[in-house]
Formats: sequence, C-alpha cells, structure tokens
Amino acid sequence: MTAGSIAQTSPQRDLRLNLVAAFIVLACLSQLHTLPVAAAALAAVGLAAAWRRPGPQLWRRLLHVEGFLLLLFATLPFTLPGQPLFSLGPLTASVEGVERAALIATKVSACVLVLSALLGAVEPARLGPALRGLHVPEAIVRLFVLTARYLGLIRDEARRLQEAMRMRSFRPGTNRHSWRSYGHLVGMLLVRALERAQRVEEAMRCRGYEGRFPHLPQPSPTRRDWAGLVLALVFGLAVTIADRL
Amino acid sequence: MSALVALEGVTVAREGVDVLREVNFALAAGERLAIVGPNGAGKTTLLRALVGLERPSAGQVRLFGTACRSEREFRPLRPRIGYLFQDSDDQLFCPSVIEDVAFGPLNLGCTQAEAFRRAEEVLATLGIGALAERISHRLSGGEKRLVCLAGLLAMQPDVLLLDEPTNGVDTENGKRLRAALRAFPGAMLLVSHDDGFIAELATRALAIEGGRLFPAALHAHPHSHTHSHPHIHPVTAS
Amino acid sequence: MSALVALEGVTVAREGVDVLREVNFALAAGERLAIVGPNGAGKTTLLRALVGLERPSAGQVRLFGTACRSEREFRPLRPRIGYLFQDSDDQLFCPSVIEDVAFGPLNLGCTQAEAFRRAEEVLATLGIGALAERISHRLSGGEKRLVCLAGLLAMQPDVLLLDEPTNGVDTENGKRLRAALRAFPGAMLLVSHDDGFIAELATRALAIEGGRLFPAALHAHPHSHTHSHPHIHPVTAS
Amino acid sequence: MAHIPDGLLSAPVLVGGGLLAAAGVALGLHRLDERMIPRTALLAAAFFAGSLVAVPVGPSSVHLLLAGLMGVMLGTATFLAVLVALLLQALLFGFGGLTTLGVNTVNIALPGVLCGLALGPLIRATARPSVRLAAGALAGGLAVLGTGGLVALSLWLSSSAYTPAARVVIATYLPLALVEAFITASIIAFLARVQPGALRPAAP
Ligand SMILES: Nc1ncnc2c1ncn2[C@@H]1O[C@H](COP(=O)(O)OP(=O)(O)OP(=O)(O)O)[C@@H](O)[C@H]1O
Ligand SMILES: Nc1ncnc2c1ncn2[C@@H]1O[C@H](COP(=O)(O)OP(=O)(O)OP(=O)(O)O)[C@@H](O)[C@H]1O
Ligand SMILES: [Mg+2]
Ligand SMILES: [Mg+2]
Repeated sequence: MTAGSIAQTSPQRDLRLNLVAAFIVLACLSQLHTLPVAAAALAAVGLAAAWRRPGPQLWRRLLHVEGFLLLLFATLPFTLPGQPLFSLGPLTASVEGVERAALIATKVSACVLVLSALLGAVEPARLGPALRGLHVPEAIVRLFVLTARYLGLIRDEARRLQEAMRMRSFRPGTNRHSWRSYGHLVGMLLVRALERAQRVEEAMRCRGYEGRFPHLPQPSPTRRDWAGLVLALVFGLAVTIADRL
Repeated sequence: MSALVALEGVTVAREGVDVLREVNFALAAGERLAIVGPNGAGKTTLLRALVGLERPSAGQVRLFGTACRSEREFRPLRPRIGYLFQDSDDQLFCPSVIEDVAFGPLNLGCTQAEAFRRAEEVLATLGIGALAERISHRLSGGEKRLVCLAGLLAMQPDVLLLDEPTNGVDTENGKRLRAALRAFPGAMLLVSHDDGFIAELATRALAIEGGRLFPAALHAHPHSHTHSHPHIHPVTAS
Repeated sequence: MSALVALEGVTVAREGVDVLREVNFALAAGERLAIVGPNGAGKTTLLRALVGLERPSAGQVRLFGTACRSEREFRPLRPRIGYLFQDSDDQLFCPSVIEDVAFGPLNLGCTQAEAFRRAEEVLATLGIGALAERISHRLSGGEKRLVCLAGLLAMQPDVLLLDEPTNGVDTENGKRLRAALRAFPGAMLLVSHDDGFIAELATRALAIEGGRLFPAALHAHPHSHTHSHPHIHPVTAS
Repeated sequence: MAHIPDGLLSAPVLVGGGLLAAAGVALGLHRLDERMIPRTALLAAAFFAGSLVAVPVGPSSVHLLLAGLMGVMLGTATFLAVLVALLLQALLFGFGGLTTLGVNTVNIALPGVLCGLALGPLIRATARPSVRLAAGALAGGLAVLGTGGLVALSLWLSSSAYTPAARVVIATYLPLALVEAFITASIIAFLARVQPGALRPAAP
C-alpha cells in the first residue's frame, strides 16, 4: 500500500453502510423458517455474489463448516419426530428432520455468502474508521485496529523464535524436553509480544499519538452505497414477509 | 537561561532495584550531550524517564520549564522531543516507510498531503528517498535505523534523544547519519558505545555508573596506532 | 583440503529481488573470514542461506562436503554450525540463562546433568558465570549478546557464523567477547561494521556489494589521528 | 467450535446473548485502564491465532480458546478481547457470525472471566509452583468446559431438536479441556517465573 493508493481509495464503497446492510440481511436470513424461502434467498444471494466475480476463496469458504453443523445434519433427521422417510437400523429418519437439516444448511450458507461478499475483501485497517463512524466506543475501535496489527507481530516473533530453535538442532518429539521447549516457546512468544506491544505503543505516544489514529475524514456515502443499503433492507423485508405468509 | 529538559534528583526503580539514584542533569539549548556507561548502567532508563515512560519514585522531570508528573502533563510536550529507541523494531509500526515517517506530522495535525510532503523531504535529506514505498519491517537493520530517525526529524522536534543511533549502521549510512545530526539545529542527547561517534558530535559528556551521573571530559589526544581497514579491490576472479 | 562451508553459484531472492547473485565462496578450516558491506547488501541473507533458513533459487549450499537442498539435509549438519543472529532477542527463549545455554547440548542428546555442566563451563569461560540464574530476556543488550554466544559455544561447533557480534556491547564486554572468539579453535565467518574488530580477528576479508562478493584486502597501515575519548572523572559536584 | 454461525439460533437466544454481551462489554470498558489496551489487543490476537488451529476430535473439531488465561491476565477486559477477535474473525474469515457475535462473546468470555476471578488470586498469591500449576490447569480446563456448557445451552434453548447434537458437543469439549488445562498451566508457570506482573489484570 502506498501513499498514492491511500489518497486514491476515496471512491470506494462506504464501509459503514456495508456493515449495517450486512447485519440487517444476516438478521433476517437467520430467522427464516421455511425451506423454499430460504432456498430462494440462497439462490438470490449466490447470484448476487457471483455477479461480483469473487475469487475462488469465497466458494471455498462455503465448504468450511464447523464440526457441530455436520453433527446437526447427521442427528436432526433422526431426532425430530414426524412422517417417517427411511430407516437405518433402529433409527427412523423423518421428513421434518431432513427438512430442518436442509433449512439450516441453506441459511448458514446464505449467511456466509453475504458476509464474505459484502465484507470479505476488506483491509482491517479500513474497518477501524468504519466502526468509529458507527459510533462504536473509541476503546473498542483502538483494540480492533491494534489486534489486526498484532496478528502480524505474533506471527513474525513466532517465526524467528522457531528459527532459533531449529538452529540449535531442536527436533520435536514426544518427550519431556520437547514439551518443555514448546512451553518455553509459547511462553516467551507471549512475553515478547506483550513487551513489544507495550513498547510499540510507547513509541507511538512519543510521536504525538493520543489514542486515536490520525484518520482521514470518512468519505460521505455515495448514492450507490445508499442504494445498496435500501436494496438490503428491501431484500431482508421481502424474505421475512414471504417466510411468514 | 533555562534548561530544555532536566532531571532533578530523580530516582528510578526497575523491578525493585534503583537503577538511577538521585540523578540531576540539564540539557541546555544547542548542547550535544553524550551519556556513556557500561551495559546495564541505566542509560536507556534515563532516556525513558525523560519522556515519561518510566516514572521516578523520587525527584522530578522538567520539560521545557514545566514539571511533569502524569501522562497528561507529558503528552503535550512529547512532540517537541524526538526519542530514538534502542531497538528500531519497536519504533516502526506502519506498513510502509512513507506512512511511518508521516505518522508523527499527521498526529501534529498536518493534512495528509502536507504530512507526506514533509516525510518525503526528510527521507530525501537522509538519502533514503528510494525506500519510501518499502514495507517498513522488511528493511535491513541499518535501513531501519535511518527510517526511525526520519520519523523523528519529520516532527521537527526541539530536542533529540538518541539511544545508540549508530547500532548496525554501515560506514556510508553512518556518514549520512552524522551529517544529518550535525545539521540538526536543536539540542541533542546521545547514548552510544561508539567513541568515535561521540567524539565527533558531542560538546559535553556524562558518564553513568552505579546509578549516578559523573561529569566526563572529552579528551582529545593525538595518538598513533596501526589500523587495518578492509579495502575493496576490483574483482579479479570471483 | 575441502571447504567446511561453501556457496556455489548461489542466487537468493527476497521479495522477488535478487539479494545475492551467483555468489561463490568457501570457508576453509581454521580461517576467520570477514564479510563487509553496506546496509542491506545481503550479509545476513548470506548467513541465513548458509544454514538453510533462506533457500537459493539457483546454485547450491555445501556443508562439510555435502550438498544441502532440503531441510532434511541441513538438519543433521546444523549442530556443527553455530549461528549468532543479528538480534539477540530472537535467539533467547528459555526463561533462565543456564537453561538457554543448555538447550543446545540437550538437543544433541546430552543428559540433563551433562548439559548443565557444559553450560556452566562455557559461562565461566566467558566470564559471565554470575548470570546463570538470571531471567534471560531481562539482561542488558551486551549481556544478551554474550549469553547467545555461550549457547552456541556449548554445542562445540566446528564453524561459527557471527552476525554483528559486537552490536551494543560495551568496551568491557567487548574485550571478553574478543578473547572468547580468539580462543575458539574452529573456523569463523564474521559480519560486522566495526573495522577495529575485523582488523583484530579476521585473517581474510570479502566485500559484498550489488549482490556479489569481491575479495577485499586487509591493509595494515599505521596512521595517526586525533582521537577523543570520554574519560570518567571522580565526582566533583553531581 | 465455539463459533456458532449465523442462521442457527432462535431470536430470543440471539437477543438475550446480545444483551448479556453488551453488559459484559460495558463492564469491561468501564474498568479498562488505558495502559491495558496493548495487552488486551495482544491477547485478542493470540486468541484469534489460536482458534485458527483446528484440532480434529472425533466427528467435530476443536480449537484453542485461551479464555482461562485471558481471565487471569485481563479480568473483565476479556469481554473486549473476545468481542474484538470474534468480530475480526467474522469479517475477515467468515468464522462465526455477525448476529451471533453477542452469544459467542458471552459463551467464550464469561467462563474465562469467572475462572480468572475465582482462581486468579490464588495463582498470584501462592509461593508454591505446584499449587500455581494446578490452579492454572483448573482455570484453563474449567473455562473450556464452561464454554462447552454454554454452547450446548444456546443450542438447546434455540430448539429442542438440537438436544442430541448439544450432548455430543459437550463430549468433544472434554479433550479440549485437557489440552487447554495443560497449556494454560505451562504458560502461567512460565509467566510467573519470567514476568509475574503479566498475571495481574492491571497495568504494569
Ligand atoms: N524491561 C526491564 N525490566 C526490568 N529491568 C530491566 C528492564 N530492562 C532493563 N532492566 C534493568 O535495568 C538496568 C538498566 O538497564 P538499561 O536498559 O537502562 O541499561 P543501558 O545502560 O541502556 O544498557 P545497554 O548499554 O546494554 O543498552 C539493568 O540492570 C537492566 O537489567
Ligand atoms: N524479512 C525480509 N523480507 C524481505 N526482504 C528483506 C527482509 N530482510 C531484509 N530484506 C532485504 O534484503 C536485502 C538484504 O538484507 P540483509 O538483511 O541481508 O542486509 P545486511 O547486509 O545484513 O544489512 P545490515 O548491515 O543492515 O544488517 C535488503 O535489501 C533488505 O531490504
Ligand atoms: Mg540501553
Ligand atoms: Mg544484517
């Protein structure tokens, strides 16, 4: 990122409205009760996402599911009572159960798509000002920005310490020496990162930092941003009404 | 004439041990004061106490005539002091070099354009204009040192506190660094183990030992020794 | 006589830029080779390539006669090489000094008792036996440097690769460091910006510039200059 | 594993979780010392990094939570650290969700804070390393079990159909509790030796 590119980023989507829109759509989607509406919503979201030509990692994200979702899909058909569909030994799967599992899968996928399509490619540094624009307390915004920065710091410190261990012929194995050495590694990583964090903050204070990143005034939202928010509202309302009908 | 920065009977404890004991000293305008002493003597601690990063258990710190005790009192005066940390990695935190150098001016209320202009100017003066777009934490050790200094100079401070500025800096960059420091109009506090560097720049010296400051004299006595320098020859057979 | 460690036409790229270009060099037994060059020339990169932390995009690294390409090939040979990092903080990770120094010997299969005995011995040789029980990351810069070196010597390597060993070390500790290095029987590769240090220890020098290595001569020519040293006076009025 | 995604929980659970989280965050903000911000952010980053490492356990996967450690080192600021890390994960990686942010924050942070309150004083006061080790292990393990219990509770309150799954969830938290107990104990022992100040949820 260069000075020039910072200055040129102004004609970009307004993140504040994006965050609000994403939240509304997610809240509506997550409360759907009927499978057809949820499926239609997923299709709509999928089309909208594809229209923006996302990278392959968006679709890969869909495949990442938390373990307990798999667990739910496996158990729900058999635990919800209802019209029997098929039986597996002593267990009988119900139509309602399969429907419920499908509903959850559809909703979760749609939500992941919305989240990644609207906010997936955002640099964390830009999220800070957006959160501030939404009147999130200053302390949380600072925490957010610093956390994003410390991620890299921890990774670098970890890499260097691991190199130091390798240089002295450390070979991980299942023995006490290895465990203790890993304990030292993690402990020292934390200690060093803590101190580094402290000193970086001190260096910032020494250069006139007063708890707020010198931030550029947020560009005011463009007509396109507002249109996006309205679209999100309409979409959320529409699926909710269709669901209740 | 009042001192720019001063310690008055300051005692600083770290981990329960008194690292500085009732230290008095004052830096006057235009002075270039060197502080020398062995490893662990408390040189870094002294600089940290001056900018309010260590709080004295006794005595007081006076910056530009104002006694400072709390963070609130230190804060408005810090921009007038440029403190170079002993470890450059602690000081660089923006992604690119130019952003890092512009960070100080931005905090002082400069506009984006003005801050970047100042940053570019300082980088050019130090002869490292070419580094502007580089990722700051992927520079070599000596390059980092110069970028840190640029970040301080961009704030146009009245006083520089430099903790081992020549650490890991090569001869060429060292020359530029010295030139930049010589051209700096304000007062300066130098901590260094590099006698040649101190001899060249300092106008007065203090030695720190056992938690106390002693006046030290800068003796200039010509003496001759056999010196060997690695010289670069044109390549014959690599 | 075959070289202990050698680079054969090695090119190393960092961030897409060729930092080393087709570099050839060999370190023979008993040699003390200095590598000098400006900041960012690639000295650290060269050392990292030698121990397999950077992989060359062309050419090969040869350690003790064996060509090494993968981590598997480097690993068994690393115990014979002691690499001192440019930044001591990166090298110390055990809570206490003695544990850190014993870490290497433990990895080599020594028993606990044997490893600690060796560690104590090395600390005593370096004159820092008193630091044994100290918390390693709360030492001063110069003390850390010596402890890092102790950790390498405890592994009794055949070759030492030292990246700016005298950085931030005061005169007193510097003397001990030099003495320890002079007493080291194996071969040594020195990277430093400190001409005096190189002149004292090195038997041969190479200069690195523009990604290439050039032979450099160590000239010994007596010359006299005016030197000023900060001297410590007995306290008169603090 | 503790990251419940959008689209699973019922509205009352989401709202209830959100309110509880808001209360916790307000408390954390109220008691936050300026100088604790770097440490809080750093532990948030550590939590973030830890939960990217998934350890497969049976049909599910678990990741490190470090809530017990945060409770000891940060006190009520744990709510802030967890909130920020979860928000970052949701936005950058699509882990967890936005509407479930409150529920997830409470599920992870609350047990950690309670463990910190209960065991922190003992960990700081004791002179016996073995006692400290045991207390640290207990803090790490109990915090994870607490999180497991709350995740199961959130599922169960949302729909009775989730009950069997919720039971299995609790079971998968047992091995994680063991791993975390071990890790938390060793980190706490290390900090006690090297940087005892870090075990106090107060600015240095
Ligand atoms: N983070 C720390 N916590 C506690 N004690 C410390 C810390 N850093 C340094 N000390 C101790 O404070 C004393 C003074 O350290 P200081 O860093 O001021 O020395 P120094 O003169 O700058 O040394 P050097 O030349 O090695 O940089 C030393 O005894 C050191 O062990
Ligand atoms: N982590 C890194 N990632 C990418 N590039 C790097 C990294 N570290 C250094 N470089 C670049 O590689 C080149 C060589 O760096 P290196 O650290 O080897 O220089 P050096 O000769 O050791 O300099 P110094 O005397 O300042 O330590 C420099 O141009 C530097 O900017
Ligand atoms: Mg120092
Ligand atoms: Mg280097």
